[in-house]
Amino acid sequence: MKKYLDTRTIIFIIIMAGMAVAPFVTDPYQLRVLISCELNMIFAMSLNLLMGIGGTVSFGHAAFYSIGAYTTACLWYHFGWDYSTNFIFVILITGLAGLLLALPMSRITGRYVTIITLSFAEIVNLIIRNWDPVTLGQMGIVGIPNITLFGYRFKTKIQFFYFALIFVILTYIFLKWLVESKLGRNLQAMRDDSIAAEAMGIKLFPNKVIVFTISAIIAGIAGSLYAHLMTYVEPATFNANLSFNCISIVVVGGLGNFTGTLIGSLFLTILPEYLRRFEFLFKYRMIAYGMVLVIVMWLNHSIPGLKLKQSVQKFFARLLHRKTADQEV
Amino acid sequence: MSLLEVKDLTIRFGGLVAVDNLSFTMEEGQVTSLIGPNGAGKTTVINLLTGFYTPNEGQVILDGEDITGNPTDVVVEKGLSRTFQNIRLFSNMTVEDNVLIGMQHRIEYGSFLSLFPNPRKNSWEKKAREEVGQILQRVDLSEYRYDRSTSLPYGKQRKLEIGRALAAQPKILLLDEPAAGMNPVEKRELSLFIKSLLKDVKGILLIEHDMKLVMDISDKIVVLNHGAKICEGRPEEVQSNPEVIEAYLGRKGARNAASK
Amino acid sequence: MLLQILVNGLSQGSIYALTAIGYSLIYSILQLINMSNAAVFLTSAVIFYALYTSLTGSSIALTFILTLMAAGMIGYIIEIIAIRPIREKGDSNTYALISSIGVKTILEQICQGTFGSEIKQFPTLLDGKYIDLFGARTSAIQIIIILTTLCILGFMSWFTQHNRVGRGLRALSQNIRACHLMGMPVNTLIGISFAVGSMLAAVSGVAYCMYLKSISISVGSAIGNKAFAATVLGGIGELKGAVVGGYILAIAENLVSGYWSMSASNFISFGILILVLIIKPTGIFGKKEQKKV
Amino acid sequence: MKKFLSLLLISMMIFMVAGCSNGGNGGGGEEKAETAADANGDYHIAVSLPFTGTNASYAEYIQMGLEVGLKKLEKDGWLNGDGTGKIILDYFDDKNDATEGATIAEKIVASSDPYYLLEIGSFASGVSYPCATIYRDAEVPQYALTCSKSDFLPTSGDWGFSLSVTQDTAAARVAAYDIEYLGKKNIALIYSSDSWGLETCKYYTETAEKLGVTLLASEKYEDGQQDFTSILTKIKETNPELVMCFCAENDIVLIRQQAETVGLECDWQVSSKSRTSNVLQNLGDLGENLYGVYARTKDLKDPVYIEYEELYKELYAAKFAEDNNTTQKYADQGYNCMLTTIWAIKNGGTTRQAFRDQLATLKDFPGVQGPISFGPGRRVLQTQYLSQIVRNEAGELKWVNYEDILNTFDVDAVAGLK
Repeated sequence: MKKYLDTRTIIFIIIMAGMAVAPFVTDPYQLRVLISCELNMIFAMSLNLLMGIGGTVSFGHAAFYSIGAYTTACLWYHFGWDYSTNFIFVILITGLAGLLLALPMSRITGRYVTIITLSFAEIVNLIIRNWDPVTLGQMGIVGIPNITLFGYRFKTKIQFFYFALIFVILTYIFLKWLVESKLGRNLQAMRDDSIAAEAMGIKLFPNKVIVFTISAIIAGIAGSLYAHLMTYVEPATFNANLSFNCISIVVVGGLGNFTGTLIGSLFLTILPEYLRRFEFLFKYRMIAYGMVLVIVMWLNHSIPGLKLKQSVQKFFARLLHRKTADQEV
Repeated sequence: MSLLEVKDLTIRFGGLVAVDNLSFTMEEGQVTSLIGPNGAGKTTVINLLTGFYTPNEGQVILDGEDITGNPTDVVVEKGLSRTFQNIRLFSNMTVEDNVLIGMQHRIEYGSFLSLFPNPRKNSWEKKAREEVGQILQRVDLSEYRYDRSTSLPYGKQRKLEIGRALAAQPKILLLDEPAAGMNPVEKRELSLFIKSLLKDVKGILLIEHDMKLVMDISDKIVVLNHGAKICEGRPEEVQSNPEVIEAYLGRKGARNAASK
Repeated sequence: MLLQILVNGLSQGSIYALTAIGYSLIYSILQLINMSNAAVFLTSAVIFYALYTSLTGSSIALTFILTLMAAGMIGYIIEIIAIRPIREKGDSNTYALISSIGVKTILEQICQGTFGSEIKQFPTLLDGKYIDLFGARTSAIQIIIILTTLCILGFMSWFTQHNRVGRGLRALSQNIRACHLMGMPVNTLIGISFAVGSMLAAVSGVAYCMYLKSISISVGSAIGNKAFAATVLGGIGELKGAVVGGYILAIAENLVSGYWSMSASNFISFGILILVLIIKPTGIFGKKEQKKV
Repeated sequence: MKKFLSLLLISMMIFMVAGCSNGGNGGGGEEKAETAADANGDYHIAVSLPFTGTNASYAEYIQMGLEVGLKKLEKDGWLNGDGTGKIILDYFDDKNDATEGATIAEKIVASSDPYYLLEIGSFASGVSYPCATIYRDAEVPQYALTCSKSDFLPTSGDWGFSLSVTQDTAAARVAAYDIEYLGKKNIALIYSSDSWGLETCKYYTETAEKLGVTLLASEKYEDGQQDFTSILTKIKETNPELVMCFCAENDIVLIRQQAETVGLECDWQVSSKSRTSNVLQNLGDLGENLYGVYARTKDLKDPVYIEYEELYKELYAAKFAEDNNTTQKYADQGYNCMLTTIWAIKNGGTTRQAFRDQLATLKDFPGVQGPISFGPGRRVLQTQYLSQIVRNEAGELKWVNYEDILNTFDVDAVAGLK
């Protein structure tokens, strides 16, 4: 029987409901923080697809984020297209970039994959920095307008919030379909034991290319939303820290657990903002952030991964009189 | 026309000849065993059959079709599925998902259709899950369906691996030392189980060290030593063959056994 | 001009090599990319500066030794706090990786907080003396750096071959569980490997600041990535690979920025890295892992 | 134990989301209060600077300048002269990061208790830019005192202010000084690859071409770069008379020292950004005859300066002594910013709109760097003099301004700015 309402989906619904209500109870500052959470959610989910499901630890995921942001910014700057056409190009170009990064993967396995992604991100950043005629290099692109979709302009932050929230929900559902499909299972099999997977008839390279491309596209979409949110992009913001923050969100949320990624994004985006209000932490805010990372790694390496004990699971099972198991996919 | 024909299969790693033009055949409805002392090249033969290694010379013909040198995924589609000497289950996946991976090449919807719900995908997923139910019934692991595969006890993990191989509905099921680490009671149960598997597949190629189990259930035995075949035939013939004894017990041992 | 570039390349390569050995050492044992190594590079330079200006006044040698000890301690403490709890739970390296990123953030922010972001003068050896090496003008400190790196490489190869602890580290890199069974003090040995890695990073940090004759908090950022690339280029896990990788990278960079442009030189270093990895995935000296079934 | 920890963490997180509100009630302070003062008549001003990250030292200097300005106000009995009407500064750290800066801007704009009269903006233009649209839409004055990007003011609608001369004017003047006044024809250029470096390099090259000089080499370097030997070796090949550096002060020190190692002998010119006591100190003898550009009239008899230096010594004696008795350049700008803000509030700028209108009318305001006035489009009209590190009779190296230069050499005309 199909497990429609396992614990993860329930928590997802709770979080989304909370977020949907948020604009009415928060002031613009908190709303801005939540928008950053949304972008981090989409970005982290794309990395979780690559790391948690695809088994590739990527150090350079910010590369796709920056490609998405810069595609939107450059297309608007040079041609002035609205979001609908830009969106298609974002998908095309980031997908292509994902494909490009996947090509060396046919010959390389294990630790070296991480190193290739790091170098890829450095090269992408250098291209953006120095390709002045197109990306205006270090000058940055200014005055990116609000998102206009088929004539309708998303003027206020609240409209932008809901626009981004739709993307968060769509991404989550899309990834849920993907994980519970043949492709999703094959990817997880490749992650757990590539030799056994190959023995079961799974073609490793084509699947790797697909997971890289999809993950790149979703990260690119998050990047394009970022460009419209900030109205200004410059290469300096897409540095290595962006990738490391995203890895931390994914790992803190639990590898392969998309609901966990949502919780991880909320936790690691709100934490620095929350620490801002402590006076004594003024200059050492980021030290507290570093300590939290280390502590969470002690605590069985993720919050949701702390295995909501059977009792919680049983509670939902009794509530819905269905048999649910500790579905730790 | 035999189910599987192997004609003078050879592979060299640098100077070392791991398999020295090995030829044998497998008939339908039979359990064929491949035995030999450690380092005789049994696992290398499996890797050659399943396409992990490509042979330098020789041919492998499965049910009349030449599959020499085909990559692993093609070999599986052609009908040759395997288990591993040290269990290689997908650790972070449930029992159900492990079996689903076994049958993944028979689920006919591609990656593109996986990306969104559509009738074809839903129907195939439903059919696949029903089939998983039957297979788990067959290897009596039904109550573990949603448990993580590595949380199962050792014997049951072995059965799951066989179940996963069965899910591919192969023509030939290749078992790589299924009885390793089992106590006599489990071995007894396993040999009955393997016998019963002949109903599901056309032939079983068994690689095993436990002579009692091999002699008990094999219809045909091929003996390997240093990569070359030294004997092929019914269990009784193989048992009395002096070369086989010598290969296992060494020359001195062979003489003591003969004198007894 | 070419000779000048080669000499610059050699001295810069030595800096990369020293830090790269640290990365390689820890990777060969734990298959862990120790991100906090670059932060130790910066922290030891800051400690040297603090000690030099406050406590030990004039003698560079004494300050250097104190800094090395401090760096060794930091390395050991990092292992105990950030890596050991995770390693002992048998979790995958990704989690140890994240906690090493946490440590990196902590160390960098502490240096930033205490040192401030102004540039400050850094003591150097034999300042102002230049040797004319076949027309290439090389400062004494460059020669010293190159020599120290070669000595350290010699020491490290002796250390891992003949010294008891060094052999222990090499055994660890083969198979940790076997070492457990042999009754070796695995935890202390891994702690020592972190300490040695940190000391190497300290040497290269202080040497680099002496070469620049000044210190600022952004000194570690560029070096961290490049040293990491050098480790991989030479074949991760191989000590001599780290050194050769470092030199190749540095010379290539200097050649490109000499004849073309500096921003292009960053292209080159990462471009070479990807090219080598595609052609020979395990790097120049790396052994090809056999695909075992 | 683990279950307890997980519940603790999750509950902490929910508490944090609520805790983020720090008193701001829903809907934010959009309503137009007739005065920005709070209950007891004090005015709140938000300051967003990069207290951590690469430009942290500049942030500290600006903070020092602002605090000295507050000290002066306190001495004059605060705004109303009788001890009431204080100004309270709230500092925010934006880590020199655009995303962080924008989040802080939203926080400042939305906060109604404390209600901020204005925001003293971030150091780097890369951070002030995304905030400009936020402040423009919320109609909050943004005083980005060090933002020198030419198109910052138009982007910020009419709510942005800056105290530094825009890059196009500054770069053109330096080129005029180098080529016409100093008569250097063979010039090489080193510039940092951030937006400031790129723009100043562009204008400098344009003006040089206008004056008939083509640059021998112009080398760009990535930020975080420490080893300039390869660039300097290349420039040495072109044997220039003068090397112009558009770089931060840390980089100038490295470049000048490494030029010594590479054996590059020529004159050196730096922009106003790195004409600082820090460079003077770090370079020591190497710094001799280093040219710089500066807007400051170091007229020790100027009462405004004397009062400023006293208060500066009172608050930061150690730092003052450390910089061999000169105040930090960015602290001066912070002080000017504070003085102009106080002047605007005292002359009726008690609400955001009134403050903006009042500040825009700034004319010949006696600042520490000489008279400051906002020309059309609020661009800062300020003269800039050539200056140089010269050894005085006592043998000490000091920054010296050639102030009489403007009597004989009309730099703006030469640079084609008139």
